[in-house]
Order: sequence, then C-alpha cells, then structure tokens
Amino acid sequence: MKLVMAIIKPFKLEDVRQALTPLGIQGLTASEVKGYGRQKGQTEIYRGAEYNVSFLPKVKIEVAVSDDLAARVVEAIQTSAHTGKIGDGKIFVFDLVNAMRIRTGETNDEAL
Amino acid sequence: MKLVMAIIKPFKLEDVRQALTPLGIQGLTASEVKGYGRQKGQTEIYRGAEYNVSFLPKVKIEVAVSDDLAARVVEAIQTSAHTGKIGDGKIFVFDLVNAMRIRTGETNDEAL
Amino acid sequence: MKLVMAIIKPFKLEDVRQALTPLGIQGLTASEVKGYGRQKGQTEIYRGAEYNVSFLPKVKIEVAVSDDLAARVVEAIQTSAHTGKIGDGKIFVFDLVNAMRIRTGETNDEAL
Amino acid sequence: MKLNRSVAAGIALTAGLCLTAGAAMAQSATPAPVLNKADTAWMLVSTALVLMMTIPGLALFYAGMVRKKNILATLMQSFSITALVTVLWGVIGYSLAFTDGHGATAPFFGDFSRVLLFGMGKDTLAPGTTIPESVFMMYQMTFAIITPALLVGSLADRIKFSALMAFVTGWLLLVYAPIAHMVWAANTGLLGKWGVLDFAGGTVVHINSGVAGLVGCLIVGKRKGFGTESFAPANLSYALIGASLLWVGWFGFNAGSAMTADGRAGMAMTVTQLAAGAAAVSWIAIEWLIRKKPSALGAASGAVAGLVAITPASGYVAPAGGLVIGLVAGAVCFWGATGLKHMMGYDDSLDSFGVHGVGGIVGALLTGVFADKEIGGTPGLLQGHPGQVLLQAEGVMVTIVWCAVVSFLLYKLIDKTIGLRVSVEEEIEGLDYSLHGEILH
Amino acid sequence: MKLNRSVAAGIALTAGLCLTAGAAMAQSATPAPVLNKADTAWMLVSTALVLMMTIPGLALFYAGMVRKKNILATLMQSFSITALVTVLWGVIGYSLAFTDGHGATAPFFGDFSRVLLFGMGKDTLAPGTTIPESVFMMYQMTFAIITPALLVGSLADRIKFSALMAFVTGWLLLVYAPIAHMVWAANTGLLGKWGVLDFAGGTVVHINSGVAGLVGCLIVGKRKGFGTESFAPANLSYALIGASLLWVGWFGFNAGSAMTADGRAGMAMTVTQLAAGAAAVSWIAIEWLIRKKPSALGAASGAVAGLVAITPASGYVAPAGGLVIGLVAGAVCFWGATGLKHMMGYDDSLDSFGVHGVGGIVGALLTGVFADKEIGGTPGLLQGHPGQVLLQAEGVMVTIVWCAVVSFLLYKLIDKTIGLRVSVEEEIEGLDYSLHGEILH
Amino acid sequence: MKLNRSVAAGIALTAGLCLTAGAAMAQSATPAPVLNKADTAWMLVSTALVLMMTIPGLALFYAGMVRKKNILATLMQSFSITALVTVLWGVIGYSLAFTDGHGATAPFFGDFSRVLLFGMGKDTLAPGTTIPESVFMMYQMTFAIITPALLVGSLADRIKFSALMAFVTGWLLLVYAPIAHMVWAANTGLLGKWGVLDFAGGTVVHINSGVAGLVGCLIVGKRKGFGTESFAPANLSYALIGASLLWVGWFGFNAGSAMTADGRAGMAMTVTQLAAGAAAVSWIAIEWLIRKKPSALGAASGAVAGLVAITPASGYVAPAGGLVIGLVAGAVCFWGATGLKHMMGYDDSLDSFGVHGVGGIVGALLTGVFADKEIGGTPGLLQGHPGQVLLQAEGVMVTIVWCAVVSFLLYKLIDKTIGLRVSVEEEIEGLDYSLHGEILH
Ligand SMILES: Nc1ncnc2c1ncn2[C@@H]1O[C@H](COP(=O)(O)OP(=O)(O)O)[C@@H](O)[C@H]1O
Ligand SMILES: Nc1ncnc2c1ncn2[C@@H]1O[C@H](COP(=O)(O)OP(=O)(O)O)[C@@H](O)[C@H]1O
Ligand SMILES: Nc1ncnc2c1ncn2[C@@H]1O[C@H](COP(=O)(O)OP(=O)(O)O)[C@@H](O)[C@H]1O
Repeated sequence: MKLVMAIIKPFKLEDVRQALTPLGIQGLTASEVKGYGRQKGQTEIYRGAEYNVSFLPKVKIEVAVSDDLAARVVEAIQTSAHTGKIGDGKIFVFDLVNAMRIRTGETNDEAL
Repeated sequence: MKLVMAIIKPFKLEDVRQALTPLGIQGLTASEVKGYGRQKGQTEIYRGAEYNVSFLPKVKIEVAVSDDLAARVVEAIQTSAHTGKIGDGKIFVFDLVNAMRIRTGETNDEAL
Repeated sequence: MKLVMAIIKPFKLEDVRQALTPLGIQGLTASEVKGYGRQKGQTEIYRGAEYNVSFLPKVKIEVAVSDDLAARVVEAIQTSAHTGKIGDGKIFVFDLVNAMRIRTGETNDEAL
Repeated sequence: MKLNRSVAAGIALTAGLCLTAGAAMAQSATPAPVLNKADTAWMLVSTALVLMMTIPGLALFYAGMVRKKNILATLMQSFSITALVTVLWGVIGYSLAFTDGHGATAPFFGDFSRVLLFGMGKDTLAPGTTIPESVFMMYQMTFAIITPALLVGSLADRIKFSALMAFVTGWLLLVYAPIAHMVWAANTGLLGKWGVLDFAGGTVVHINSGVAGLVGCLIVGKRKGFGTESFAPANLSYALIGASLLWVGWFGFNAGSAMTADGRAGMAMTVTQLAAGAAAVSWIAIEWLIRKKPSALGAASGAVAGLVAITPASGYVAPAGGLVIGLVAGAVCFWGATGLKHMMGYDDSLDSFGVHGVGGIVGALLTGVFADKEIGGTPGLLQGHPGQVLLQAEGVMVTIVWCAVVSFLLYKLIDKTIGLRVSVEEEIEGLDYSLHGEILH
Repeated sequence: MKLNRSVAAGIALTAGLCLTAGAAMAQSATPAPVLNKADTAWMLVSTALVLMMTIPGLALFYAGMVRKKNILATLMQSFSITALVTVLWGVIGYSLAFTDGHGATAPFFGDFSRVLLFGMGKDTLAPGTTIPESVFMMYQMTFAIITPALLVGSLADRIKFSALMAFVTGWLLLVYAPIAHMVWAANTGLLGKWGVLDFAGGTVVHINSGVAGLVGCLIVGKRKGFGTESFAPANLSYALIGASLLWVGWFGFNAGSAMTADGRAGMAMTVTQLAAGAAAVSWIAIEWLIRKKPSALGAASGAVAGLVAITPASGYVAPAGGLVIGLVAGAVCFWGATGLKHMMGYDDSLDSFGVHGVGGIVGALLTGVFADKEIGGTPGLLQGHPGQVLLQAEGVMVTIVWCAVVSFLLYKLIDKTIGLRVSVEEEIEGLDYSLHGEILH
Repeated sequence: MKLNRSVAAGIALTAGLCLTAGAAMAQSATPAPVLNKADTAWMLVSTALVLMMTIPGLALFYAGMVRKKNILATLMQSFSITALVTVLWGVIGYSLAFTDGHGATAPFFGDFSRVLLFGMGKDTLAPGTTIPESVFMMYQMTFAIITPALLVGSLADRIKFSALMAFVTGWLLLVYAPIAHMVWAANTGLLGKWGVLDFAGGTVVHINSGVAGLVGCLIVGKRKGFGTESFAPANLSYALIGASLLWVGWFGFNAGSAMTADGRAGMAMTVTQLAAGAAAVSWIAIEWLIRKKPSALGAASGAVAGLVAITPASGYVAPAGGLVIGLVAGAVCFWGATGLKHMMGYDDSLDSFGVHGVGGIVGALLTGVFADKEIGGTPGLLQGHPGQVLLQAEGVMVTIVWCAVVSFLLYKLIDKTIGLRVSVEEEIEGLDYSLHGEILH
C-alpha cells in the first residue's frame, strides 16, 4: 500500500475529492497547513513594515491506497489540483507498512 | 523504527493517550484534521441548501516507536479508539529511516 | 528522496526556515500540532482543577529533500531548533517513493 | 413614527400653562413645540443604539453565518455601507426623504431644501417633535444605514464590493428615500396619508430590504457549490453576538420611534421584548420537534424574526398582541428560511428575504389585526376595524412593487456595467483575500 | 431600588406648585406622582444596558471560559434563558414578584393581578416612581433574565438543555420571584420591611444565583476529567469582551436602580466604577504575588467580583466605601474561586458561587458596615449603627435558605424526570454538537 | 466641553419664572444652577458609552491588529489600564485635573481638595453645569482611561506589563491631569483661558496619546523581526468590531461633551458621524487607487481617523465642516500610517501616532478653520477670524512639548529601573503566555 500526500491550494480540495471518487477512493484525510515555496504572499501595509508574507495557507491531503491504484491517484490529484500558476503544490508518495480500520480491525487493503 | 499514524474520533484522544502510557510511550504528536469517509455528517438547515457535510473533525495522532513495539501500539490504539460505529478511523504504519531528539541530538531508538 | 518531518517549538519556525535556505531548500510545509512528551504545560488555576496541561502547542515541519541532502537538513534543523530545554522536539526521516510538482508534472528530485 | 403629533411641552413650560390651574399634562397646549431635553437625551441614545445594530450588530450576525474565507468581507460590507450611507444621507438622502417635496411628486419624494443639511441649524426642531432636527436627521440616518446593510444577506459570498457600493448608492436614493418618504414624511407621504401604520419600519426597513435581497439573489444566482458543498457557518458565535446586539439595539429602533421618552415608548419596548422572546421560543420549539435538536442559529434567527415582525406594530399594540405576533413570526419565518426557500430554489444566502421580507409582511398585516386604540390611537381588526388590515396590505403591496421594480432595474444596470458578481476563482478563493487582500488567521 | 419614595414632580408641574413662589424643588409636593420623561429616558436606557449584560455580555463571559466544544452551547444557554424568561415574566413572573399579594403570603409572593400584564396601561406609572409601569416591568425583567443565566456557570459543560429550560422555569417562579418580592415589593415584601438594604440585587441576583449554582453543581457532579484533563478556556478573548460588557452594563444595573437620573444615580455609578477597578487591581495584585503572573482571566474575574459586591451597596455608600468594598471583594473572591473551591472539592465550573455567591455575601454585609446616611438615608456600622449589619446578615440567611431548599427540590425533581446531565458520550463529544448539532469551525 | 455655561433651569422651575408670563426658555434665569435630570440622564449614558469605547472597544481594535500570541496581552492592557486609572482618578487624578489649584501652578494643576473624592456630595453639582459632580467626575474618568489605553498601540507586542502599569501611573498624574487641567479646568486652565478650542479632547486625548506613543516606540525600539517577518494581524474581525464600538461610543465622547442634551449635542453628534463616514470613504478610496484593494482594516482605520479629527471640532463646526474635516483626515492619516511611518522608520506598531497623533493635530488646526459662530459661539478662519488657527496651533504646541518631554523622562526612568521591554525569548514566545500564562486556543 501507499500513502499519497498532497499539498494543494485550499480551494481545490473539493475538486480533488471529486476526482478521486471515480477511482473508488472512499476516504481521505485533509488538514490545514501553511506552505512556504516559490509563491510569495501579499505585502502587508499597515501595522508592520512592508515585506512578503512567506507562509501561505494550503491544504494537505492524505489518502491511503493500494499499490496498483497509487499511480492513478497521483495523476488524478495532479490534474484536478492543477491551475498552472505558481504555488499549485506537491504530491509525495510513501510506502505503507500496514493499515487498519479501527472499527472492524480489518487490515491492509481491506482497511482502506 | 516505525511511525504509527492514526486518524481517530476527537473525543477518543485522551483514552488513546492513556492506553499508550503503559507501553512506555512517552511522547506523541496530535493534530486536528478533517476526515472524509463512509461516515456522513449532519445536514445543514439554514443558510445553505440541505446536503451532507462531507468532512468531519478528526484527530490525527503520530507516534514514533521502536520496531518491536509497533504491533502492540497499533493494537492499543485500535482497542482504545474503538466505538464500533462508523467513522472510527484508520491506523497507518510507516517505516522510519531515522529519528533524532533535538534537545540532545540522540538518534534512533534513544530519541523516542 | 527523503521526507524530513520535525516537531519543533513554535517560535523556532522562522529560525529553522532561515537555516534551511542556504542548503538550497526552496519549499517546506508547516502545520500547527499539539505535542505530548516529557515537557509539561502550565497549571490551570481557575475554572477547573489544578493539573498539568498535557498537550503543548508545537509546529510540525515537513520538507522533502533529495537523498544526499537529508543528513545536512536534519543537522540544520537540529541546530536551529535547539534551545537545550525540554520540549525541543523530534526529527523523523521517511523514505519517499515519489514526488511530483503539481504545476508542471515534474517528478522526483526535480519536483522539490 | 412620524405619526406622533402630540407634543409634550417639555421642560420649558409656557407661563400660560402654569397659570391654567389643574392642567396636569402639557399636551393640551398647542403653541409652537419647544425642545425637550429628556426627549432629546432619549433620541441621542436611540441613535447610538440603532447605529450599534448595524456595526457591529448586523456585521457580526451576518459574518457569523458565512464560511471562514468570507468573514472579513462580510464585516466590511456592513462597515462600508455605514460609511457610504452616512455621506449620502448628509449630502442628499435626508433631504429627499424628509422634506415636504413639491407638487405631484410630493407624495413620493421630498425636495432639495436640506441638501448638505443646509438650513438645519443648531436650534431647529424637527417638525412635529420636541427634539433638534439634527438629532432627528441622525436617528433617521441610522435607519437608512441598516436597511441596505440588511439586504446584502441575500447576496453574501459572491457580490462584488464595487458593485455593492454602486448599488447601495442608487438604491438609497431611488428606493429607500422614496419609501421612507411615502410612509413617514409627516405632511405629504402617500402611505402615511392613507393611514398605513408602520411605527418603526416594517415596510420601510424590513420588507424593503427583504424584497431587494430576493430580487438580488435571483439575478446574481446561486453560490458555486450550492446544494453540494458545505456552507456551514464558520463561527456561529459571531452570529449569536450579533443577534444579541441587534436585540438590545432594537430598543432604540422601536421605543425610539416614539420620538419621546414616555409611556408609549415604554409600551413599544415591552412588546418588542415580548415578541423577540416569544419568536425565539416558537422557532426553537418547532425546530426541536421537527429536527430533534434546537440550534443556536435557530434561537438567534427566531429572536430576529420576532423583532422584525413587531417593528411596524410596536407603538400600536398591547403586550398580549406582542406575544402573539412573536409566536406567529417565529413559526412563519422558520418556514420562510427553510420550506419556502427550498420550495422556490433561490439562494437567499443569509435569509434576508426569509426573515426580514417574510417577517416584515407578517408584522405589517398583524399590526392591522392587533392595533389597539388605547396604545396608538388606531383600532385594528380585533377592535372591529377590519379596514386597517386592508390598508396595511395596500402599504405592503406598494412597497413590494416599488422596491422590486426599481431594484431590478438597478441590478441589471450594474450587472451590464460593472458586473454584479465576482469571478469563479475569486468566489472559490474567498472574498476576504480576493477583494480585500486580507485573511483571517 | 424600590426604596426611593421621593417623587420628582417631573415635566408636567401642577399649577398649584407653580403658584407657590420660591419652591425650588418639586420634591416637597406630595400629590400623585406624574411621569418624568428624564427619569423615563434613563430607565429605558438602563433596561437596554442590563439586557446587554446578559446577551451578549454574560454569554461571552461564560463562553470564553469553556472548552471549544462547548462554546456555542454556552452562548445558547444565556440566549435561550433570555427568550424563555422574557415570556415567563410577561405571562406571570412580574405579577408574582411585584404586585402586593394577599394575606399571609403577601410578604413572600405577589398576586395574579398582572398576569399577562393585563391592567398595565400605556400611562400607568409604576408605584412610587415617576416612570411608566411598562418601563419598570421591563427593567425588572432584565434582572429576572440575568439571574438564572448567572447560575448556569456552575453547571456548564454538562447540563442538559431541556433540563436547564425546565429548571429555569420552575426556579424563576419559585425562587426568583418570591425573593425579589421579599426584598423589593414596596408595600409588602418581607425583607424590605425588615429594613434589609439591597440597592440593586446583592441578595436577589447574586447570592441567589450563586447559591443555586452551588447546589446545582453538587447535585450534577463533577465534569468528566475533572482534575486530570485540561479544562483550559479555549478563547479567553470572549471572556474579556464579556467582562467588559458586564462592566459597562452594570451602570444600568446599579445607577439604574435609583429609578431616576439624579445625584444618587451618579453616586451609585461612581461607587460601582471604583469598586470594579479596585477589585480588579486587588485580584491581579494577589495573583501576581502568589502565582507570579497576573492573568487576563484574573483581571476580568476581579472586576466582576467588585461589581457583584458593590451591587447591594451602591446607592447607600460613599466613594471611599466603594473603594474598600472593591479591594476586599477582589481578595475574598480570589479565595472563593481558588482556595475555597479546592478545599471543598466541588466543581463550580465557571465559579458562579465563588464569585457571585461569595461576592454577593461580602457585599451585602459590607453594605451594613459602610452605609452612609448622606447617600441613602440609612447609617451603617461605621456611623454607629451596628444593627444594620445584623439586618443584612438576616437578609443573607433568608435568601440562602429559601434558595438552597427550593433549588434542591427542583433539581431533584428534574433529575428524576428529565435527567439533569447529558450522557458521557455527549459530554465528551461536546454540547455544541451533541445538543445543538452545531460546530464552531 | 467646559465652555457651556448657559444653564437650563430644568425640571424644578422657580416660581418666579412661572409668574413671568411669556418667558419661553428658562435660560434667561441666572440664579444658581439646579440639577437637570435630562442632562444627567444623557451624561450617565455618555459615561457608559465612553467606557465602552475602551473596554471592549479599543481593547478589541488593538487586539485585532496583533499576532495571535499577543491577543490576550493586548486585551489585558486596555482592561488593566481601565482598572488602574479608575483607582488613580478617584484617589487623586480628578482632584489634580479639575479643581482650581492655587497660585502660580493653577494654570497647570489643580489642588488636593478632591483627594479620594472627599467633598463631592450626592447633591453637589459640577461647576457650570446642571449635572451632579459625581456624574461629571465619572464622565471625565472615562476620558482619563482611554487616553493611556490609546498610547499602548505604539508599544504593542513588546512592552512589559509591569513597566506599562508604572508608566501609566506616572503619566496620568504628570501628563494627562495637567493637560486636561490646562484645556478644561473652567476657571484656571492655561489653554482654555487663551481661547484654545477643544470640545472633546483633540489635544488632551488624541495628540497627547499619539505623542506619548511616538516617544515610547522610539525609546522601546522596533519589534523583533520588523521588516522581515510577517506581522499580519491574526484576527481582523476583532479590529472591525472594536472600530465599530469606538464609533458608536464616540457619540458619548463628542455629543456628551456638550454636557447637556440639546441642539448643540445633536450638532456634535451629526458632525461626528459625517466626519467618520467621510474619512472612511476617503481612506478606502485612496487605498483602492493606490493599492488596488480596499481593505477592511483600511475602512476601520479611516473611520477612526475621522472620529479623532472631529473630536476637537465637534460642538464648534457645522455639518459641511464636519464632512470636509473627515475627508481630509482620512487622507492625511492614511499617509501618517504608511508614508510618514516608513519615511521615519520608527515602529509605531498599531499606529497610535499615525492615526491619533496626526489626526488630532489635523483636527485641532481645522477646528480653527471651520469654527462656526452659530454653533459654538466662536468664529474660525472661514468666518474671518484667522487668529483662531494660530491659537489652535499654540495649543497643539504646548501639548506636544509638555507631553513629549515628561513622557520621555518617565520612559527613561522606568527603563533604568524596571526595564521597559520584555526579553527576546518572551517577545518571540508571545506576551500572552510569557507575561500572563495564558494561551488563545
Ligand atoms: N521541498 C518541499 N517539501 C515540502 N513541501 C514543499 C516543498 N516544496 C514546496 N512545498 C509545498 O508546496 C507548496 C507550493 O510550492 P511553490 O514552490 O510555492 O510552488 P510550485 O510547486 O508551483 O513551484 C509550498 O507552499 C509548500 O507547501
Ligand atoms: N483511504 C484513506 N486514506 C486516508 N484516510 C482515510 C481513508 N479512509 C478513511 N480515512 C479516514 O478515516 C476516517 C474514518 O473513515 P470512515 O470511512 O468514515 O469510517 P470507517 O473507517 O469506520 O469505515 C475518515 O474520516 C478519514 O479521516
Ligand atoms: N514518540 C514520539 N512520537 C511522536 N512525537 C513525539 C514523540 N515523542 C515526543 N514527540 C514530540 O516531541 C515533542 C517534545 O518531546 P518532549 O518529550 O516534551 O521533549 P524532549 O524531546 O526534549 O525530551 C512532544 O511535544 C511531541 O510533540
């Protein structure tokens, strides 16, 4: 199994979720993060000097998938989260040693 | 070493923490996440159409453990986070290549 | 590639970011987490019994790097996040199977 | 509120009165009214209270119902409307609404004699009252501010800031000012002359804003994601704080509309409170029955519904009437914000029409039912005067038609020029950042 | 507050008075009181101020001290109590508390002559005052609202919403109304007749709510996780905003209790402010000494403690007395919310008893010490009248006993029927979602 | 505000007046002033309104502009200053500021005759007014509270709590009290005697706090990370709520400064509103042009700038003057908070000087330009009296010099003893936790 983690622009979350459904993805976990990268934020005007805001709001998605699905999931995320503008984010893939559904105790692919 | 990541119902955090203590777990990291899965949220009534809320508040736990403890940690989490109702969450296990305690620079099992 | 994850004291975020820049790190992702460990929080006085607050605010940093950089990144984080006081946090390193830049579709080292 | 012609002579009694032994109340004196400091004190305070209804009251009420990415923009809407209408009202709005006007247009519009407030001296009294015209003008300004701020509720989450400012400018002069004139301009207003009762703005404020909101949300269209995405309010505590401040400020709105600090003001305050409480209770009860859980947003919405419905009636009805109006309003507006809206399928984002439009209509009609001769001098249906209900219905109709037609034209004009709605990207990104460059952290 | 019998003749002077040359003040006139618009204006405002104390003041003060999952439910408690008590007060509560009553029960209860406020006309004056009865009734309503809202602090985080609504209904009629009657019903109230001084509600409001809260938290039991989990307040800024609004609104509470806008009201406002400031300073100072860090919650709690303690004394004591009462209250209530509570081991979640109960008792007794003949007509211990302290202690005792006994029975009754406490799952999940289906995002 | 000597005889008319047939207004009577309940009611309310400006108004306005880790500490600053100044004012501050004083120091300081408020009886009237001295003292207290609370804006995010409390104590007695005395002490104050116009505190409150803030931020130094880190406000909604409450409360500040509820108060309220609205519009417009996006913080800052600038002028200028002052203030303060600050390179964290200092100076000078004989009795430049502008400039200069010099010495004294600034670790960790042991979750 793989865990696919993606850092995306917040307003793309819904699009990504919808792109994953046809692949049979039934669950995922999202969280609010702050991203630092090439994209620079706006300039502050009042109440502080002018400077570039370095951290911008992003959403992190984590979705555990079986090995054979991983590539298609990465592709679906890339396509649906893509705007072509700087700051679109990253996708990272990890090996998963084990997975378990708490409710039933099922493990591995059945747990996803 | 392994990193055990669990997505659980928020109100189970304290129970899980207490279940891990007897295993000698001295530290863990928790964060607020939003989960999408089989469990559906309540219906919104006012100020929006009726629909099912797709993302529900969950808590993510990350705990790094030595290889021999991993299985018992997974089990302890599964037992203590279990309610038997849909939405109980998932446990994922990763391989850890390295670990370090920032304060002392100790590495690997000593760092946990 | 490796993904370096560090749990640090919140006010060290800026220092860590600056320590990584000279290594050529162009991006990272941060999030607010709550840490449980040896460090204990303050005692509550009113509106509740006295007890030790178990979870303290921490910041989690995730940075994906090429394999050859990993060791230096870990070292830079350890040095810059270090205060020598309890609660300084941990650094964990994972293997990354794959990485992709959403904007361009570039993969692996080019995506970082 | 302009109907209160009886003039309390106030502090400076004329010598003539003093010599008339036994004259207990000054109301029998007909000479020129003089300034009454007690009335003035009360109206200064009422003005502050009604301003507080919009900022921060309504600003918070609405901001508490939107998603996080639109909270600042929603606060900004109320705040900017306050600033804009302040200037407009001083420059021309007050003059259009509250001067007598000339000839054929006099029933609908005032004239230009108070442009830039020229002619309003420090010691000028407002006609038919015992308070300075400056205080009367200011009090009316706070009504002119809250009305357009209310209608934004229907357009929340997607209206352009520039379009909104343009719309409010036109709407204040072409819809608010004439309708306020028709209802409240003491000597010439069309509906006032007909005998339509509207103590504190059921037609002028609530129906008016509700209808303009409805027309707006039909033209602007549904929010992206309507019916599929969660629009769950991000911070309902703001909505509760806002509703609370609206409630408290409403004493200035309704009891202040007596224009004097006397028993009628006290009675107006009483029925206002009873209606608010009763409507909150009835909304919560219905919700509890139907949905199994009484919600905080339901309680707040109920209270506001009751306050809306009692607005035209306060000053005319007795306590029992206030209670009943509240109970009815809670139930009907619950339906307005759920059943009706879903039935018709429009996206009245924060229920401006469902609560203010519907509640305003209910209140205006029930004023005709419960009006009590002992309180406001006019009997209603229950006192054998069914004609009053008809009159009220006529007032409602005129308001709806004028407001709907002119608002429609204004929206269309702005849509063709500036454009009413933000781009899809801006809407998804959130108005806070896309329109104002700010983020709530 | 009902003790102010001197009647200012107000605006409409009788001709007779006018002819009496040299009569500088109208107070020498004993004929029937007439409406005074200035007093009316002030009492209309005071009513708004006291309502603001509960919503949003107290609502925020309490919501700022709970965990995130209970913030909305805590706001909802204050808001719903406001709605519920509004209706109850109009229907029957006011009649029970403020009419004269009959026969043997007259010292404890009023009668039914004002049920549904029948008989309260637009021009009826409140007995012994110069303001409309409607305004008096409304002003008293705001006190009847805040008192049960205060006691919820002891039950926070675990009380069922349905049980709370039931309890408040019974408590208002069986505890609040009789105690208000005993203290304030001008002609028949037991404690008022004895000569117990309570200007603005030290017994009726604060001891009453504090004791009912204490009894409640003993019966309901400790929150799950008490002493082991963090109950750290999620959003203390709400507590600071709430305390601020309580402070501001308290001017209506205390200075308003003069029922007139004169020097006594001014003096009541003065001592209120001095006590609040002094108590905040003393609480912070002690905390700084003992705990090394002065906390924001400490400052807010101190100010509230001072406001509570000065409540019965305002209108009776001079500025220096107000300062001392504040300093003492800050210290004693600090102990009430820390030492005492831990010593006894009950879980008074938001310190309703520790601050309002303890502060109310301190204030009631110190009123007997510092009462100043020049201010309120009654001398205290320091002016050689130790009996007043005893009288005050008797008033405190009667209040405590009545309140504790009846509250106990009510809690037990409800616990056996509806059940007082939510289930463990609901408590852990948080009342916001489990009771009201809402979440703060 | 002390300039209003005309005394309305109020409720208790003397028989003599009654017998003088045709005397319409009581103002022709010159005997000793008597209490006017309507004025008293209005001033009681104004006092509440101005207190609300500081807590929660200013507390929120400032807390909304800092980073999350400093929000509670910022609220705490306003709240604690309120408590501290309350005590100081009652003990000695009021006496120093508002009694006549003796001999050579009389133009600068009062005397000790009101220490602990001794001698201020329940029925004492404030000299030259128709309200109780207690109410006057309280009203002035709220001004003494907000002024030091305003200056903290320049020191936010890095000032020690202990140092702040010490500074405020010294500053209140050595800067605020004397400058208030100079401007407002009716019989002896230096600047008042010269003829400097300051209706509601342009010099005493705004220039004073702005200059003390500027001196402070120069001495305390820039925040760590200034110019390199993001200081983006964490919760701008607080700033919007705070600005709204400041706006509403400002009616008490300016219209209350009439000390009476009459046409002058109404006019003061009118120009206050117009200036606030116009300044918000002008700030937003400029920002929209220059920065492409109108920000919520800009709207709020603009409104406050207008309110600051109209403060000395309210009560002296006509509506059109108010509008112009607002438009100018919005533009100039925009520059004060951006251009000027960046040019000079100081870190005036929340723009106390940029808005209050600059706005106060603009307002004080423009008062001399737009003063209207019809409104306040004094003509300005536009009515052919250029000398008034000079007088105003002199008033500004005296204030700046006195304030800057004494503040400088005080800061230095405290820096050498307690130390003004927190440690770097505390600053990075945030004042909430490091100074007060509390965290916003
Ligand atoms: N090496 C990295 N490790 C972890 N997260 C990264 C890394 N590089 C970028 N990110 C995340 O991806 C986001 C987008 O990166 P950015 O450089 O702004 O745009 P782009 O990827 O389009 O060039 C960043 O805000 C950050 O959250
Ligand atoms: N494939 C997945 N990858 C990551 N997180 C998942 C995945 N499936 C479920 N989750 C997480 O687990 C939570 C519970 O899943 P859900 O399907 O609702 O219940 P259950 O696991 O009991 O069937 C979800 O809310 C989500 O946070
Ligand atoms: N085994 C672990 N797994 C995950 N996170 C951990 C673990 N141990 C510690 N942490 C994180 O590291 C933080 C610091 O740990 P702590 O024990 O307080 O200090 P130190 O590492 O200096 O001994 C904790 O707050 C927690 O977030």
